Parts: sequence; structure tokens; C-alpha cells
Amino acid sequence: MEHVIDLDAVGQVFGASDGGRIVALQGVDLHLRKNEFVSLIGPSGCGKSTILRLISGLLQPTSGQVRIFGMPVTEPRDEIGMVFQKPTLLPWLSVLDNITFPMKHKYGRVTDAEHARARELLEMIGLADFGHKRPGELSGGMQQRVSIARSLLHDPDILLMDEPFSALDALTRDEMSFELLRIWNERPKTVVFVTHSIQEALLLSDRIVVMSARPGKVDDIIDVPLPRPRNMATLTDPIFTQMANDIRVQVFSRTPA
Amino acid sequence: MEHVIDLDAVGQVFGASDGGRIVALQGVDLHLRKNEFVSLIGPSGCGKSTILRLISGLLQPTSGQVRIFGMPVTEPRDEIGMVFQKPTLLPWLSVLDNITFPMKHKYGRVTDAEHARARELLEMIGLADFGHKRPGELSGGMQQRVSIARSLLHDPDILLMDEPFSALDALTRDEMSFELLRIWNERPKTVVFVTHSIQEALLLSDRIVVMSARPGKVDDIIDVPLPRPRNMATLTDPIFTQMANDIRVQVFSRTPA
Amino acid sequence: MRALASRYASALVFIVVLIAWQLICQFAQVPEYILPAPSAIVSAAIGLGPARWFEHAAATLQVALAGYLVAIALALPLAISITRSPLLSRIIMPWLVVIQSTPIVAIAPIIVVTLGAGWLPRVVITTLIAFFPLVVSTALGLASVPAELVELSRSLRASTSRQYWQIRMPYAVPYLFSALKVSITLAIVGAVVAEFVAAEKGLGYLILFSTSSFRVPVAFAALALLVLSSLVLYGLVRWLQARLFPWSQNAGH
Amino acid sequence: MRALASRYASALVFIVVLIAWQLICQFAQVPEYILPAPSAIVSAAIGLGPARWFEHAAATLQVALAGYLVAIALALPLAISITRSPLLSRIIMPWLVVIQSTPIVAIAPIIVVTLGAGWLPRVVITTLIAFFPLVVSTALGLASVPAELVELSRSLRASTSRQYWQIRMPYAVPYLFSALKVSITLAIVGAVVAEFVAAEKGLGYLILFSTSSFRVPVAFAALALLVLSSLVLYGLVRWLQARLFPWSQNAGH
Amino acid sequence: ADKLTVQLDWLPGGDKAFVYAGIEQGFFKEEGLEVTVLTGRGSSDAVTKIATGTADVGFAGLSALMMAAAEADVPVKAVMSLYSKQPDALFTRASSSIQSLKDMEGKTVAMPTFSSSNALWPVVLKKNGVDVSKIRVIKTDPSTMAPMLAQGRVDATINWVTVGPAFVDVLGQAKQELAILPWTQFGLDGYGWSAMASDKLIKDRPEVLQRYMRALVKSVNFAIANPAQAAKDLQANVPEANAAVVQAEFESSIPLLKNEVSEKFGFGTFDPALLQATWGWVSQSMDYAADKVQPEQLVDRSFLKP
Ligand SMILES: Nc1ncnc2c1ncn2[C@@H]1O[C@H](COP(=O)(O)OP(=O)(O)OP(=O)(O)O)[C@@H](O)[C@H]1O
Ligand SMILES: Nc1ncnc2c1ncn2[C@@H]1O[C@H](COP(=O)(O)OP(=O)(O)OP(=O)(O)O)[C@@H](O)[C@H]1O
Ligand SMILES: [Mg+2]
Ligand SMILES: [Mg+2]
Repeated sequence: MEHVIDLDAVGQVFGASDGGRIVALQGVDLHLRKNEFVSLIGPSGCGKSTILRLISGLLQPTSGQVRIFGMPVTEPRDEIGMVFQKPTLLPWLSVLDNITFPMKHKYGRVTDAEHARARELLEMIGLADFGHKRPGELSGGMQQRVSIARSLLHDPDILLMDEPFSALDALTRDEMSFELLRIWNERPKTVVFVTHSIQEALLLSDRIVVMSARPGKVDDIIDVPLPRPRNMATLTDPIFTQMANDIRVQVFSRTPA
Repeated sequence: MEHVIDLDAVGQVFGASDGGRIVALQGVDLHLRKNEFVSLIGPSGCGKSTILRLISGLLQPTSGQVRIFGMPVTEPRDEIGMVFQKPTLLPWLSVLDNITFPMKHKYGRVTDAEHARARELLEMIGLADFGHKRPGELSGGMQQRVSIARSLLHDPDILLMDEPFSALDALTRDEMSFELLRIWNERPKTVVFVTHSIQEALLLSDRIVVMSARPGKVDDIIDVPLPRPRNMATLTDPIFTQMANDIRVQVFSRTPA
Repeated sequence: MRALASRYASALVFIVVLIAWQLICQFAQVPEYILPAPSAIVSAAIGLGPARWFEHAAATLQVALAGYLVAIALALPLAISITRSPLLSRIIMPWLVVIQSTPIVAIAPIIVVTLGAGWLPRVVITTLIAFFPLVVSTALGLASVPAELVELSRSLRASTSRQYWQIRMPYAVPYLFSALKVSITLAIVGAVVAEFVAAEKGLGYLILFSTSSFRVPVAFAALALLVLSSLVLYGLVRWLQARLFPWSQNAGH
Repeated sequence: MRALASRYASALVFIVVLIAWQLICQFAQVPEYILPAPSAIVSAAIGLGPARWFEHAAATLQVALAGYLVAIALALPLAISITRSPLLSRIIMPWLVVIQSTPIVAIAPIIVVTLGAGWLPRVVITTLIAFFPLVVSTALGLASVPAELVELSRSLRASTSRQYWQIRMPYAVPYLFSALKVSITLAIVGAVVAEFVAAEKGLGYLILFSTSSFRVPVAFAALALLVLSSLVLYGLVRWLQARLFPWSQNAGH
Repeated sequence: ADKLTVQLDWLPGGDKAFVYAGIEQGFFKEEGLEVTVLTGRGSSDAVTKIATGTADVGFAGLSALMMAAAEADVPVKAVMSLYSKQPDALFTRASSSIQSLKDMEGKTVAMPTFSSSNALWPVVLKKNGVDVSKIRVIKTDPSTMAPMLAQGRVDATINWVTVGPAFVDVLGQAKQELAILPWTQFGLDGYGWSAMASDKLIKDRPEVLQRYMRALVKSVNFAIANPAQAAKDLQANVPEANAAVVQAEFESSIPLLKNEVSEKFGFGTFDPALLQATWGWVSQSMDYAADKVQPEQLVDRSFLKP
């Protein structure tokens, strides 16, 4: 099968304000297949966000190469959608306008179909009443949901999500997870999903990339053999519980970052 | 036993930019005892952050009354420390200066003891090498840890923490939890802790306040009979697992926000 | 009562100042050729007749507004160019500083000689005086956009022009308006300076004419009208901001 | 090579402009009393002798810097008062607009007659011209502090003065410096205007005196020195910012 | 009608009343001229504007034209003299004891920065044997002069006699009386304010200039005969002017227009000797070589004959 995203021996070093250097990534090799759902887990500061920024083309690696559809990434590309770790909403736009913003920003106009879709997504994230509010009037979790809805409005080939559910309660989180799976099923795409929840990673992914820190590198890549479609029942599947424990043990056996 | 924090029939209504009104809280009664560790859990947008802001005196309730040590709260008070939902670091200060900032800001100077304590805390949050970096050079989870360290530097009677561990991986999260318990044990204080993790709430708290949304109100207050001191073993205690399941069922039986 | 007092505080203070002024002039016997009393100013103003006042005020305001609009039309593209390219910024900025720090009165003869004695040199002078704060403040606003919003735009592969129009410009609105407020008063001052250099009518001309014949009350009446125009235009800019960009007022997004 | 060209781009453009100017004056036969050629300006400058230039430049720069410092000393407390209390803001702002939009030349007699013809009125005039952008921009910066940082400060129960010194002021540094850059050039212009009103030496005086005796090249030499001083002072302000507040340069915290 | 732009050297004060009289009485129209009046900001400004073609004709001090000629090649000629005496004067309070230049020692005098009187001052003092260094000079904006004199901030100011009436007004408010010491008293002689025309006009449209000159002479004569009407005519064009002051100002300029010099050589003419004397003052005050300018080359007398 053809690779959609390739990271070959990627290293990333940042120069810091105090004159020091921060080695964020070292020798990272990653090869993601078409329409694969991959999760990244790893300790805080191991370089997960950095990997997403490298794939999106927002950042150029200091060594190694990042390719998408086989082409070296030198700048952001059209087929990528992104959920940032911070909600990153535009404070002067209403919630609805924030959701349709990618269309406005990319193409200069928002079609009626997109407006309708935005309202659908608003419903899905449970904020139907908040369409005309400003981001500043939402709670942290609400803002995060708006930024997820924004990334789902257009239908990119590659979706990069940086801890999208971190500020959500368990219930909302599960709902959003299943919604995401449904959308991914309907319109397959390659998803790279950063999370700190092993359950979440297992529930959603085809493969889980386990990283470690200082310097950030890939420790292990785990295949998730759970059958699809996944649903509430998956959460009680013995393989699920077993794998969750295994990964937890693996993660906890490391030294902390 | 005397109450440290009292919320009596507290309601909070926000006027919104689109002319509408958002009822954030309605008829909330809460009475917290001295040196109690209480967690707030509830769906996104149910008013957890609002409750913290009311207790801290940053916000005045639109109805009802908030009292601390029996006195109505009309403005922020000295004995309160706070971890905000967003890290809220000062971008122009180094990490160490951010940690000692409360002292600088409150008293105009930082003692040597406090400097030493700041370095200790830096070690504790696993960022010993990052003391002279700027917040913009840290990952999301690192920033969050810095803001936790900042709240722990001084020793307030009341500590309000808004989802302090949301951006941390499981390992770091557990470490930080145990550290928090250790500190709370050494220097007892009343802690109000917002989280979306039922496990975390169980591990840490004396009582768990379960909230529901639209409008935000208190659904249930659950006593946690797990013995203290709690540690890794607590996580495998059958009461722990049982309660976690019970609460999950209770939470999941609600309609979503 | 309290709220009312606070609402009309500025008007109140204004009236108090006016009365104090009148009393001081009357009792301290301040000579009219130094500081005329408000009553003297009012009667001098009435003496000239409304039609003539209108003519002078219209001349000045036309120049001020034309210069202001040209300044805005110049400053925005300049601010954008500066923030867009460090090279352009290095080339353009020193020249802007050169223009800004050139005392216009010194080069006014060149301007008048080159552009003739009509309204054109006056508009040019006004523009030269009013545009620098606009450029500097807008450029700062455009450059201050949080990195994450720029990354959002870049990740969407939006054209730079959309990045400017939909992200940087809205973000810079409070900066822009802060400069628009400074500049509108500078535009009025600019028009007056231009009239000092070459004009046959206008409030600035009237001030020059009256002070040089030591008829200070008329000059003060013209000054009052000028200041009033400034206040009204300043208020208008504020009102526009409140109307068009209500979110930009308490800044701090 | 490319990088080098980009580094010295502004110097290069400057030299090109200078050469073009010289050529145009020579070949288009522009009369010297309108626009003297650079060569004529240089020889006029040499004619006057360095001691004399130093004297004039020192006089102007003293006034400009004194006025600038006074403006800063006035503007910061004013900006703080304005952001601290809406009532004060409503009372103070209109008066600032009034002062800002008053053409100084119009009130020159009052200033000179009240304060005498020494350096004091010159400093006052310079201050009046330079301080408004400082107030407006600093006030904007102080008010733009993100709500969460203010909440942090409030939750710490810090005194308002600490809130200003440790949170609002640092946050406002980019705004302050943007205004400091505008104001330093205004201070120079202000000193020149003040010398137009009353002075026995200084570059502004020299410009006025030379143009009235048709020594336009000398006037231009004075102008050039003035602009050069402006550029140097502007560069100094930038350097200070880079030195003292390196984090404030690319703004967008 | 032929269009002609007339450049004044300052604002439309009383001394310019005859120009407006010419307009209102139709003298220019009779000659088929349609004139536009531009105000100016000093003699050098006026000379520059005529030189560059912003205006065709105008008025300025002859010394300004001489200075201009000494510094550069200006295409402007003086075509008619208006003031055959220099208008510069020392203004003091009558109550002060200043009767002569000698009395100025130890005193303070204010003068406008850009006035040509500036340069003349030391020369006049020298001629009268007064030590320049003993007099404190303040250079300020013209609008500050009368108030400073009235308030006693200075002991004297240097102005043209034509602004005397405005000073009388101001000093009157301070219960003071004005004393005027014209510099002619101290030996200053030469031509002052003159009518000028651009070389271009002289070359391309000489008969237009001829007609303009005719109208101008008529206007001056009319104004001298009817100062009150001339003041009204000025006010018709410049409503903010005060007719009474304008009339007084113009009247105080009549002795400069019509006096023993103009009687002797005829109004408007340039006597070669007096012309040379004028240059003598300029060259001394500005440190020019005596032969730097040939004053004869700066005047064109060919339009004086009717
Ligand atoms: N702009 C930057 N300048 C300097 N160092 C940086 C910068 N961005 C990231 N880093 C460093 O790179 C490392 C990886 O950061 P990254 O944000 O990718 O971590 P992460 O895995 O996303 O962590 P988290 O789970 O806490 O979000 C960190 O050590 C961080 O300090
Ligand atoms: N400044 C404000 N203006 C208007 N509405 C607000 C404001 N702050 C909060 N709200 C509203 O109050 C409600 C509760 O918000 P709050 O931030 O307390 O929720 P929360 O429980 O902390 O949610 P989360 O878990 O997502 O952080 C939300 O519906 C929100 O829209
Ligand atoms: Mg991250
Ligand atoms: Mg919250």
C-alpha cells in the first residue's frame, strides 16, 4: 500500500531565548498509509505537537525529510485539516463564523451547503444555542469543541488533531469520538490524532505510535486489531482491556519526562 | 465542623454579545469544610470554572451568596491560590520568574527560600532544564505544569485548581497527583479541584461534587471512603473500581450538554 | 445622581473651566491681547457673522478631511508592505522617518512652488503631517497578531491578502483606530499649518491674520471652532469604531 | 551577495536617491532657491563651519530631548489614569484632544508672553506637540492586556500599582515603544516649531533665517542635519527597545 | 480680460489697501485685467513665488530682491518703487526714556526672525556708534511683539511703521502709549517696498504689465486721496479686517509713499544713487562684496511711463 505521510529520520532542534538548544525530535521514522487512523501518545513535551506541525508544513525539519504523497513538504498544503492544541478561535467572529472560517479564508466565500453543514456540526458538538455567541463567552471545553467542528467542515484528505478532546468530560468525549469515527467512515481520510488517553487511542486507531521524550523519538508502533465499526461495546471487549493494560504498563515502565 | 467555603443558592447569569442571556449556574448550594479536598466533575459548560471564579472573588454572583470563613466574598482574598484553566503565564518572564511571580506580585520581593522552593518545584514538575526558557518555548503540557508549580509556591489556605492535569499524559498525571497529595498532607488546605477524570477525582478527593448543565447545578455530592494516604495501590482497590464504575454510570445516564 | 454626574462629568468640568476662565480674566484683569475672556471671544465671533465663519471652517475641514483620507489610503498599504517584507521595511522606514521629521514649514515653499497655490499643496502638507502615526501603529498591530492565528491562516493555505484582510487587519483594528484618533487631530493641525504657509481663507489663515493684527479674540474664536471640529471628528472616529467594530473597543482579545 | 544587498538596501537606495537628486538639479536646471543640489548643500554646510553647526544642533537637540522627556514623564501617568478610571478618562481625554488639536503657533503669544523668550517656552511647545501619541498608544497598550492576565493579578490581590508595573506596563511595552518612535520625531519637529516662534539659535532658527535671506542651501543643510538627528534618535529608541526589552520586538506575545 | 496673479508679501493689512481699492474701484478692470490676489508670508516668500511663476507680479522689499540676487539668479525685476523711505522703525513705550539708539544700551529688543530688519539692525547701530553687544535681542513670532511690549517684557520692538496703529490699539489696552522711532531718523535711507514683476511677464506680455502699472498708480493715488474708501474696499474683500485700523495703517504708510524723495525724483522711480545706497545697506548687513550685485540690473524702469 502507498504511503500518504512519510517521516524519514526527522530531527527538530529549536534555538531557545537563553541561548540553549532544545532537541525536540531525533531520528523519527513514520510511514502512514492512506485512510489510516493513527494515534500519537507519549509524555508531555516529547514532540507530538511538533510532529503535527512538521506534517502540516508549518515547520521545516532541521534534519531528515517529511513527505506527503511522496512529495517533500516545504509549505502548508491544501489537503490538510488541523485542530490545534489551543482552540485558536478568532475572538471577533461568532461561533458559527468561526466554524465556517476555513472556507471564507481559503476560498473567500461560504456556500449555503457549508452554512447548513456548519449548523449540523454545531448541533453535533452540542452548541446549537451558541451559534451567535462570541468565543470569549464559551467555556474552555466549548471552545475546544468549536475548533473541532471547524476542522470537520471541510473534508481534507489528512486530518491532524492535537489533543482535541482534552478539555471534555468523559461523556462528551465518547460522543465526540464516535462522531469522529462515523465521519471518518463516511468520508475516509488519514487521521493523525494526539491524545493522552490510552482508551481513546485504542478506541479510535488502526495503529498507536508510542513516543518517549528527551529527545523525542518513536518507541514503539502498536497495531490495534479491534474490529470495526467500533462502538460502546468495543470499550468492554477483552482485547481492549488487555491492550489498555499492556500499553499502560509499557508507558509506566519508562522514566518520566 | 466549621465551613470554609459556603455557596448559598448561588445563581450566575451572563449577558451575551448577541443580546441573549446565558444562565451559567442556578441555585447552587455548596459547603466545604476546612482542609477538605473536593473535586468538581460535570459536563463541559456546566459552570465549574464559574464556581471557581465565584469562590476566588473574581466574579460576583447575580443571585445568592458566596462566603469564605463566613464572610461574604466581594473581592479576591489573600488566602486563595488559583490554577486557571488556561496556563496564563507571562510571556516576557522566564519559567522560573513565572513560578516566583506570585511573590513578586503580592509582596514586591522574592526571598531566597522562595527561590530555592521554586527550583524544587521545577524539579518536581520535571522541567529542571527549562528554568531559563520562555513560556512560548514550552509545549502545552509543560506550560500547564509551570502554572501548577506557580500555585504551589505560596501556601494558601484555599487552593482552586481548574483542570490542572488535562494536558498531561497518564504517567505525569499520576506523579503530579501524588505530589499534590503529599503537599496537601504536609500543609493541609482546602482544595477545590475541577477535573474530567473520574479516577483522578476518586484518587484525590474527600468528596466529589457531580454537576449537570443547562442550567449548571449540583446533581449529587459523593463521599469517597477510600483510606488515606492514597497511593498506587489505591488505584487497584476494589472500592475504587466499584465507585469509578458507579459514577461513570451516573454520569452517562444524563443527557449530554 | 452620581451616575448622572459621572455621565456628564466632562461637560461639567468644561463649564467650570469656562466660568473660571471668565472670572480670572475679569478679576485679574488679564489683557485681551494675551488671553481674551470667553465673553469677548463670543462677541468677536458674532461680529464676524456666520456666513464668513462657515466659509473659513469649510475650507479648513475640506483640506483636513481630504488630507486625512489620503493619509489613510497611503498608510494602510505602507503598513502592510512593512510588515510583509523585512527588506521593504528596511528600505521604507528610514524614509518615513525622514518625511516625518522634516519640519513641513521648512519645505512648504518647495511644495507650494511645485504644486501651485491651490488646495493641492495644502492637502499634501496635511497628509504628510497625519500619516506617520497611522503607519507605525497599524504596522505594530499587523505584526502583533498572535503566532497561533497566523499558523491557522498558514495551515489553511490562504493567500497572503486573505491573511491580511481576515486575520491581521481585524486584529489590528484597535491599533488602527488608536492611530486614527491621533491622526484626525494631526490632520486638523496639518490643515492649519498649511494655511499658515499659503492660503487666502480657512481657520488657520484667520488665526494668522488676526494674531498678526493683534485681534486675539477673533483668533481665539477661530481656535475654539477648530478645537470643536477636532473634538467632533474625534468623537466621530470613536463612534465609527463602536458602530463598525464593537468588539475592538475594550481591546485585549 | 544577495544578503549583503539586502542588509545595505536602505543605504543603497539612499545613495541612488542622492545621485538622482544631484543629476536632476544639474540637468533640469532647478534653481537653487527652490531645490539646491546635494553638492551645493554640502558646500554651504562646509561654509558655515563645524563649531557653528554644533552650536545650532546642540540648541535644538537640547530642547527636543528635554521636551521629549517631559512628554514621557507626563504621558505615562496620564495613560495610567485614563485606563484606571473611566470617569477620569471621560474628563481628561477631551482636554488632551483640545491640547493636541490646538495649533501651537496660534497660542505662541500666550506662551512666550507668559513664560518669556528663553528655553522654557520652547520645551513647553515641544512637549505639547510630542505627548499625545504617547498617551493614546500607551493607554491602548495598558487596556489591551488579556483579561486572564488581569484576573491572575486580581486573584493575587496585588495592589493596582503592582498590576500596572508588573503586568500592564510590560505588556504595553511594544505599544509604548511604537509611540516613543513617533514621538521622538515629533519632538524634533516641535523644537523646530518652537524655534520658529522664539529663538536666537538652533537648526529651526537657522532654517527660517536662511530661507528669509535666500540662503536656501544653508537651510537645506540644516534640514539634513535635523533629519539625520531624527534618524539617529529613532535608531536609538529602537536600539533601547532591543536592548532592554528584547521580547517586545516581534510583539504578538 | 487678461489674467494676472498678484503676490502680496504678507497678509492683507492696511498697507495693502490700495490693491483692493484698485479692484473695487474697477481700475484693473478698466485696463482689461482680471487680477487674483495671493497672500504671502514675507518678502522672500513673495520674491520666490514671482520667480517660480506662481505669481506674475507682486510686492516685496527691494532689499529682499537684492539678497535674492546676491544668492542666486532670480528672474524678477523691480518695476516701480512704492516706499521711497525705509519702513523699519523702533517701537517703544512712550513712558520709556528711549529717545535714540544710544538709549537702547542695556535694554532688550524683540524682532521677528525672518524680517530683513534683522540684518540691518547691527549696521544701523554701528552707523550710530552704538555697541551691538550691549543690547539683548529676542527673536520671536511677529504676533508676540505687541503683547510683549505692552506687558513690559521687552523695551522695544522692531517693526515697520505701517503696523503702528495695531500696536497703538494693544498698548492702549495696557494704558500705554506707543512711541515710534523710524530708522530714517538714524540715517537709514534707500528704497523699501516695491512692485515687482517676473522676467517672463516682462518678456512675454509687456503690454499687460504696462496696463497693470497704469492701474496700480491709479489705485495708489486713489487710496492716498480716499484712505477711508480704500479701507472699506479692503474690508469688502477681507471681511475680518477692521476698517478703522486698516485706514490708520494705510495712512501711516502715506509718508513712505509720498515724501520729499518721491517729490524729488517722481513717484515710482528708482534714482540710481539712492538705489546704490539701498544696495550699500544690504551688502554691508549681509557681508556681501560691494560689487556682487549691480543694482541697476534688478530694476526695469521701462514700464513707468504712462
Ligand atoms: N517554538 C519553540 N521554541 C523552542 N522550543 C520549542 C518550541 N516549540 C516546542 N519546543 C520544544 O520542543 C519540545 C516538544 O514540544 P511539543 O510541543 O512538540 O511537545 P508535545 O509532545 O506536544 O507536548 P504536550 O503533550 O505537552 O503538548 C519541547 O521540549 C518544547 O520545549
Ligand atoms: N464571560 C462570559 N460571558 C458569557 N457567558 C459565559 C462567560 N463565561 C462563561 N460563560 C458561560 O457560562 C457557562 C459555564 O461556563 P464555565 O466556563 O463555568 O463552564 P465549565 O464547567 O468550566 O466548562 P468546561 O469544562 O468546558 O471548562 C457556559 O455556558 C458559558 O457559555
Ligand atoms: Mg502538544
Ligand atoms: Mg472550565
